[in-house]
Amino acid sequence: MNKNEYLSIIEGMIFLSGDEGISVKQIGEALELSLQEVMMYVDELIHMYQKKEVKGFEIVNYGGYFKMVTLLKHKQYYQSLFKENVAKLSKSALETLAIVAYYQPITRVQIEEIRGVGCEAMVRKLCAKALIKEVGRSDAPGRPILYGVTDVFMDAFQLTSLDELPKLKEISDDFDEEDIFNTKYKEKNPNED
Amino acid sequence: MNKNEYLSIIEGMIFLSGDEGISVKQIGEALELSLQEVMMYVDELIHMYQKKEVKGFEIVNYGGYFKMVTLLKHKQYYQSLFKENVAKLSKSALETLAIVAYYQPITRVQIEEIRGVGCEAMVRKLCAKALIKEVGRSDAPGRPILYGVTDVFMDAFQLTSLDELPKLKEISDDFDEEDIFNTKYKEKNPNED
Amino acid sequence: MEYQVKTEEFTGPLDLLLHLIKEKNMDLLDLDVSIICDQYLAYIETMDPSYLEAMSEYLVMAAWLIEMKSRLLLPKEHLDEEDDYEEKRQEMIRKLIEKNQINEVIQEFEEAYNQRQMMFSKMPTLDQFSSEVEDQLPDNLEVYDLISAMQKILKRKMAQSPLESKVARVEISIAERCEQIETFFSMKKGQLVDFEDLFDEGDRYFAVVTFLSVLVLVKNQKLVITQEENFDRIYLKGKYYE
Repeated sequence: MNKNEYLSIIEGMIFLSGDEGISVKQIGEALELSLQEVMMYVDELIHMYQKKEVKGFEIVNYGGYFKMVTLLKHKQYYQSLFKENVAKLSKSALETLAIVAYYQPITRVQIEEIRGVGCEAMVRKLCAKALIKEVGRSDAPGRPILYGVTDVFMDAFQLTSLDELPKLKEISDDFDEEDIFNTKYKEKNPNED
Repeated sequence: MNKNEYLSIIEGMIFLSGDEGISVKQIGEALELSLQEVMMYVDELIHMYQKKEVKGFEIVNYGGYFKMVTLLKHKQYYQSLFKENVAKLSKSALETLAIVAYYQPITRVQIEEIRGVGCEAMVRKLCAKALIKEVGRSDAPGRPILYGVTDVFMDAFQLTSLDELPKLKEISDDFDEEDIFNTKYKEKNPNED
Repeated sequence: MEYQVKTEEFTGPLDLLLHLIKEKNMDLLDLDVSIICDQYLAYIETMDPSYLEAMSEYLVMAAWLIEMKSRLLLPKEHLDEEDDYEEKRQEMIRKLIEKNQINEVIQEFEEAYNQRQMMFSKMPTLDQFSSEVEDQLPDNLEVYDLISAMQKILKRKMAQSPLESKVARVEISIAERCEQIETFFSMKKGQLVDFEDLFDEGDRYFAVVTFLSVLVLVKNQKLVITQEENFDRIYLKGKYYE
C-alpha cells in the first residue's frame, strides 16, 4: 500500500468517527502500523488540510482524538441549518472546571478550599455533564473521591493535552515569608481607611 | 463572497448533513443562492473530489440528497477499525445501554426514536451479551417487547442501584447563574470528604 | 459609598475580596486586613438578603475578617496570638492568590468553550462497519461511559436536527419530492439513472412518496421510463435534457 492509500484510508476513518473522533492507537491497530507511522500520516493529513483552498472543515486533535470539525468563520451559515444549541456554562462552573483541570486529581474539599464556597451540587452537576469524573480515591482519612477532567472536557475546551492549558500567572518572586512579615506593620494610609 | 468561499461552505454543509444528506434546496435557502448556482457549485465540488489523490470519501448524489460516503474499496479497513473486542464496547452499544438504563422498560422502537438510528442488530447483540433482557410486553399495538438492564449490566458498570446514575434532568439541564445559590455552606470537617 | 451589589456577580466571598482588593489598588501580598474588612462589610450590607443561602457564605467570611481585625486591635503582648494572626493572614493571601490565578485564566477557558460551540461535526457513521469478534465484556467500564454516551445523545437531539430534519422528511409531500427528483435529473444531464437509486434512502413512507412522484413526473412528461425487457432493470431519464 502506498502513502496516498494510507492517507486516504486514515482520512476516511477520521471522517467516519464523526464527533467521537479516533485515536492514533485505534488507527494503528486497524492498519497494523506503529504509532509513529500513524502520527506521521495524520500530521501529513492535517498539513494537507491546512493548505486546502476549498476547506469546509478541518482536522483537529482534542485530547488525543482526531476529528473533523467545521470552521469557526463559517459558523453563521451552519447555524441556519441547526436549531439554537449553545449550552452556556456559568461562571461558577467554569471556575470549578478550571480548578479541576489545573489541580487534578483533586477532592471536593480541596476544590472548595480554593473556591471558598461549597461545591457539592456543582461537582455533581459537572459529573452529570461528563465534564469531570471520578478518577480514584485519595489516601486521606475517609478516602475521599478524587476528580479529574474527561475527554468530553478536552473537546469542549479545544485542548489537545493539558499542557496546553493557559499558564497560571507566576506568583511574584518576592512572595516569601520574609516579605510578608516585613510588610505587616505598614502604616495605614488615613485617606484609605 | 468568492467562489472558493462558497465551495468551502457547501462542502461543510454536506459534511454536517452526515447520513441524511442535504438537498440543493436546503443549501440554496441557507446561502440565499438560486438552485442553478447551488448546482453549479456542487458539481464543481464533486469534480474536485473526483480529482483528489488522497481520498477517503467522496460526494455522492442519492436521489437528490448530497452526502459524503467512504469508498467501497476501503471497506475492510473500516471493518477492522470498528470491530468490537474485549477491550471496549462500541459507542453505539454504550448509547443504547445508556438509553435502556435511563428509560427502562422501553421498546426497541422507542430506543430508535431517541437514538435517531435503527437499533435492531444492536438490541439483539446486547441481549446476547446479557446486558439487557426482555422484561415484559408493552400495551401498544403489536405488544412490542420491553427491555431493561440486567445484573450483568450492573456488575459491568459497578452499580448497586440505578439511582447512582445522575438524574436525566442533571444531564440535560443547562448551567445557570443560580448555581451558587444551590450550594449550602458547610462547616469544613477535615475527616469528611 | 453607593454600592450596587448583586451576589450573582461573584462566585463566592473570595471573589468579592479580590474585587475589593483590585478596586483599592492594593497589592495582594500587602493585604491590609483592617481596611479590607471594612470594605467587605460595607458591601455585604448592600447585598440582597433574599438570597439567604448564598449570603451565608459571605457572612462566614465577614465573621472571619472581623475576628482578624479585632485581633489586630488587641494589645500585642502575647506573641503567640501575634503569630496566629500572621499565619491566618498568610493563609488568606495564599487562597486569594490561588483564586486570582484561576480567575485570570477563566476568560480564556470561556472563549475556547464558546468557540467550540460554534464548530460542528457529524454523527459518527460506524454502525454499518461494526462487527463482533468476542462475547466477553470489557472489564474497564465505568459509569462515566454511560453518562457521556447519554450526553452525546441529548446534544445530538438538540443540535443535530437540521431544519428539514428526518422528521420533516418523513412528512415530505409528493410535490416536494417531485421537485427534488427533478433537480436530481437536471444535474444528470440526460444520463440514464437506475430507478432503484431513488430508493436508496428513507423509510417505507418515503419510498411510496418517491414512487408516486416518479409516476407524476412521467405523466407530466418530465421523465421517461425505459425497460429493455420484462423484469429487466428500469431506467429513468430526465426528458427536459433530451
